[in-house]
Amino acid sequence: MSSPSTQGSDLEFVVRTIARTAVDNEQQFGDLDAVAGDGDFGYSLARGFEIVLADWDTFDRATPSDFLKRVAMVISKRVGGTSGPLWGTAFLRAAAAVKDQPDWAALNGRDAVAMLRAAAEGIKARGRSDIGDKTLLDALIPMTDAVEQRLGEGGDGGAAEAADVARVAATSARAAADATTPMQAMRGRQSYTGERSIGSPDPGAVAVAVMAERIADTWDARD
Amino acid sequence: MSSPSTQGSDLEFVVRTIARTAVDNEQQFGDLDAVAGDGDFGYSLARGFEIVLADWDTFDRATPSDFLKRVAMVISKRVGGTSGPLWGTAFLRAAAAVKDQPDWAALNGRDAVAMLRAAAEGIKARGRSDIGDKTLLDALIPMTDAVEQRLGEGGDGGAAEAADVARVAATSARAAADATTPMQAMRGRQSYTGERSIGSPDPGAVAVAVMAERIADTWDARD
Amino acid sequence: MKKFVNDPKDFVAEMLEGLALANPDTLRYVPEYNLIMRADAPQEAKVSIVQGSGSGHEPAHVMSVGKGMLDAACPGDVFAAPPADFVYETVKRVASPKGVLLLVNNYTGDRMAFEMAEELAQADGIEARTLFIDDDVSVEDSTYTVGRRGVAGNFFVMKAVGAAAERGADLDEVHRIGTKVNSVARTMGMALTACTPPAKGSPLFELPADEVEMGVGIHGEPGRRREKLRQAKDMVKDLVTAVVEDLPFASGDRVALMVNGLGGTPIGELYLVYGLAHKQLADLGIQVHRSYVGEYCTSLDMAGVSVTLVRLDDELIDLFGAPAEIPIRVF
Amino acid sequence: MKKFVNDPKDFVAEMLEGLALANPDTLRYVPEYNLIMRADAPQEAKVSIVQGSGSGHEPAHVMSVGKGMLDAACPGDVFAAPPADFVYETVKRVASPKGVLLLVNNYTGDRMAFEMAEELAQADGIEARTLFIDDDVSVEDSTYTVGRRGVAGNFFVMKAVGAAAERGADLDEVHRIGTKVNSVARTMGMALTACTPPAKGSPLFELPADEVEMGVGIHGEPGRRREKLRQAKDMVKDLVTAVVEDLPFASGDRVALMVNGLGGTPIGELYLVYGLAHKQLADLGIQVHRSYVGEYCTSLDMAGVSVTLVRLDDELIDLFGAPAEIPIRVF
Ligand SMILES: Nc1ncnc2c1ncn2[C@@H]1O[C@H](COP(=O)(O)OP(=O)(O)O)[C@@H](O)[C@H]1O
Ligand SMILES: Nc1ncnc2c1ncn2[C@@H]1O[C@H](COP(=O)(O)OP(=O)(O)O)[C@@H](O)[C@H]1O
Ligand SMILES: [Mg+2]
Ligand SMILES: [Mg+2]
Ligand SMILES: [Mg+2]
Ligand SMILES: [Mg+2]
Repeated sequence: MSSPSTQGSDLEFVVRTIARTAVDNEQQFGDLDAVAGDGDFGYSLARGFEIVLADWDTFDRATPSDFLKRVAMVISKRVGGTSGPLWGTAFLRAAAAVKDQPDWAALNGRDAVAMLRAAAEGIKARGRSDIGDKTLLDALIPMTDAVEQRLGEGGDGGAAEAADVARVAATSARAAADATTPMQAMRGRQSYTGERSIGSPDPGAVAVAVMAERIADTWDARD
Repeated sequence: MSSPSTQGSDLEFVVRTIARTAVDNEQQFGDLDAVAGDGDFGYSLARGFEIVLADWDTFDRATPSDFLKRVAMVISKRVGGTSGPLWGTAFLRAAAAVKDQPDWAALNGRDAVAMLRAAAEGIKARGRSDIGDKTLLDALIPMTDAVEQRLGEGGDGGAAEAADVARVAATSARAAADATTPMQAMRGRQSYTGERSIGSPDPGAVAVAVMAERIADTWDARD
Repeated sequence: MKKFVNDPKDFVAEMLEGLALANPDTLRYVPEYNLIMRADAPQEAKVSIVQGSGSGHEPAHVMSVGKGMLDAACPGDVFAAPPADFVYETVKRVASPKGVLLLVNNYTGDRMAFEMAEELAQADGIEARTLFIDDDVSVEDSTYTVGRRGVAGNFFVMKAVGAAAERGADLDEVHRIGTKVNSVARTMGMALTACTPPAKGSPLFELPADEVEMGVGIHGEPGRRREKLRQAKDMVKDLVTAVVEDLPFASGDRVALMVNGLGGTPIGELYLVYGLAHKQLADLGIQVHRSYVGEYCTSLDMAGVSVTLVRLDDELIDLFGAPAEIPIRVF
Repeated sequence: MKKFVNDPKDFVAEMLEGLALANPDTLRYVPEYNLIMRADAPQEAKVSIVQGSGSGHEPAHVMSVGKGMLDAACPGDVFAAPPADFVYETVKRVASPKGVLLLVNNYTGDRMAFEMAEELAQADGIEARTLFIDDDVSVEDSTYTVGRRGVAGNFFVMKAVGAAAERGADLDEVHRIGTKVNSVARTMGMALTACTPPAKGSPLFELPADEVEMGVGIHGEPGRRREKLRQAKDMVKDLVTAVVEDLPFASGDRVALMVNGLGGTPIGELYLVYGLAHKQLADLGIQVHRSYVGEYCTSLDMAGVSVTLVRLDDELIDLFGAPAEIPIRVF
């Protein structure tokens, strides 16, 4: 297993933080979904990531791709509703994006962007959705764009740069999630409510922002 | 058809007054039944006696017995619930009690008592009930007793005596109906409520009292 | 009141019209007498079976008319026994040379209407016999009432006598079988909510959000007690215990188990209740041989269930398994 | 919340356990995957039919497993599509050499779960094909949604493909028939009350005492409009009109007419609605050939109805009339 200071460990840290955020925010995410949806978003996510955490030590970690595939399998297996297939697909596509990179230590910022892009493409394909439909894509894609731009600006590639990239991701995801408030839902259960979906942020987009914020906030304390 | 001043006409007057009272008091009788029963007593009685009044002129009047039998048939035919069979039986037995008296003009006070007794016996048999069960029998039987006693005391047999008998019937029926308030229902839908039936008068007994009072009140104005 | 209803006075007539329109080949509707009968009744070679009661208990009994079950049903208004004359007219129309069996749930109004009709029919030379059904265990002290009430157990009586009649049993035999079923059938029900009769327009009684009526009657009559809402397993346990102890049912008995919805309880909940009841019986060594889960004898829109047990023997197993063709079907 | 429920998280599992206990000879329950299947599936000579969806719509679909209908059903939690893996495991268990047809109501979560399962099964060499059902006419502007929803019309698809599969039709043929039924089936529903998911414990939406939701979805999604409660005949007229005008159905058409209760509406009211709908169709020259009155696809305890019309031809009349043996029976 990879040592705490490798890039591989950063990936594990990110996934574990996503999982913990989902479990800790079950109530909040559910309440957000109750405004215009059917209130089950927090429940669905929490049930899946709970198992990810419980099975954490058992996952195959031969390569980063193997590891992400295990996470994807748990989510696909145990989460129903709309979120199960979407998040499961996202992790599966992220796994595919780094399947040629067997070395945990060699994963870099470009790989991170590739995984995020692949996840977004997977969600689009699975959900027949795109940016502008008021879904988690409206946080995920702007966040990925911002991260890519920040990496393009260059840096020392050291710990300070990585922490700064995480902060850029969190800030852009939050702004993008906030920007879903005036949108009308075009996909998911929310879309049947038509104009009643306007005026509250998309639960999935908010979840992405909360996860990115927690990653940024705890980046320097990761082990 | 009998002339307005015969005994036969008195019988018609009594029956018509009973019918009119039932129709006019649908709401009150229903409300009384709603206290511990199922609220349909007023509705049931009114539907039956409405038809008695509508068909009034078509009834066979060859003998008093034929006439009462027609009334009984209408009630049996059109009234459901518990009241239909009970009141239908009452009129049918009253008809049987005077079947040997074909002459409307010859009907007298003794015939009246015989009809009331027969009606009460019919209700007892049909309803498997008796005095003390908190039913209309608890007004009907004391009233019949009072009428019989008053007739035993004798009189001139003229108009004044008849009016006085009607008043005795009304007074005794009302007192008896009032006396059902502290009783517990042993028959009918009310009986399942057990002690909840204590504290309100029996709807059927009150109906008998209201009918007797209206007969007494309008006796001198009968046509 | 939130109901699919036009003028409440027309509720029963419009329901029966719909039933007849949905079953044009097999049923005949006689509006003057609220009467639903088999289009092919009476059958010369078969005892005819008639049941009536107040309306509001559907599918009992108008939707149980058909080959293998009832030859006719004559409902009254909602929760009111039919006029005796309706029963009499019904009996006349399905009178068979082999006789007519009248099934009646044991309520004052119904008893009287059917007894009168029986007398009238006999006076016409029709061989008619009445059978009273009183499977409800919840009325404990019957000295204050006309005795126990007939509730969902009536389904088993109908099914057994219907099957026997279809096979040509005579009136004595059909009556014997019906009496036997009634003697081994026991039911208890409970309500989560009151029901709303269309003509009344408001609930028949008040039941607070955290209370249930244990032993409720199918017209909303009170039963054993009002108590706090509890988990399904605790409430079902009490229902099953009351039913089991009444006959009593004992280890080794084979039974039919019915979980009957009272009208407002969805079938998913009924199956949940069924599972609980089945396991409780298994723990007592009572073997469920045949199961019935759904709506059989309802109380309008009341949320609630009743549990019925019938002790089986080979004769009853055979009769309960016989075919029937009635409006209540799903495909 | 007044329901027969223990821990709400166990609601679906306990319901399925009851279903299995009530049908020990014909059904098998696999708790790990919420799976109900025919005890004798797969049949080598027959295409297997699978349907899944959220729970809370019973008798759809778990109580429609049996000869002539479904080989298996894999429900999710209440109103939530099953995990893709549950569907995949179900498909594996009923995989037949003749293939597997997956029936799915058109909702985002369900579509995705079934598409993923189809891919996984095909990767295993199982011939699996998915068919989407979208009979609900109430979603008018589908540019804002994933398109029309699948509701009670799914019953007719199940029945037709189940009958065809039973007769040995191959996967292409079964798929063709299912697609055809979906193309001539139209439904619209309305709610008098909201429903209460067990885990939520309170109604899913607020509906004032004098308002109804026209075009409601079976998960309580809003439809065309919220409007005042009116007499049954006026509300039914609007439902039937919306359904008729959508296909459109025309004078001379033979149809199947289904009046489906949404869970809290008693069958007496359903027959009243049926009569109104039947007469309205007759006035339009549309002939009801086969009728369905009862609960087919519910929304927990919601009071309400849906009306489904299916345009018939000789092929469908034959398939709809075929025998079936499923848990929903009355005797
Ligand atoms: N078709 C879709 N494509 C992408 N994301 C979607 C889609 N449908 C829903 N979502 C996302 O999923 C979230 C809701 O998830 P969840 O509550 O599990 O689904 P459901 O709508 O089936 O109840 C939404 O807030 C949105 O972000
Ligand atoms: N068995 C009986 N014998 C005599 N009278 C009865 C009997 N049962 C009920 N009654 C009378 O009928 C009245 C109620 O009539 P009704 O409301 O039509 O009957 P139900 O109880 O069936 O609703 C009672 O107030 C009582 O006077
Ligand atoms: Mg949701
Ligand atoms: Mg009454
Ligand atoms: Mg009554
Ligand atoms: Mg959902």
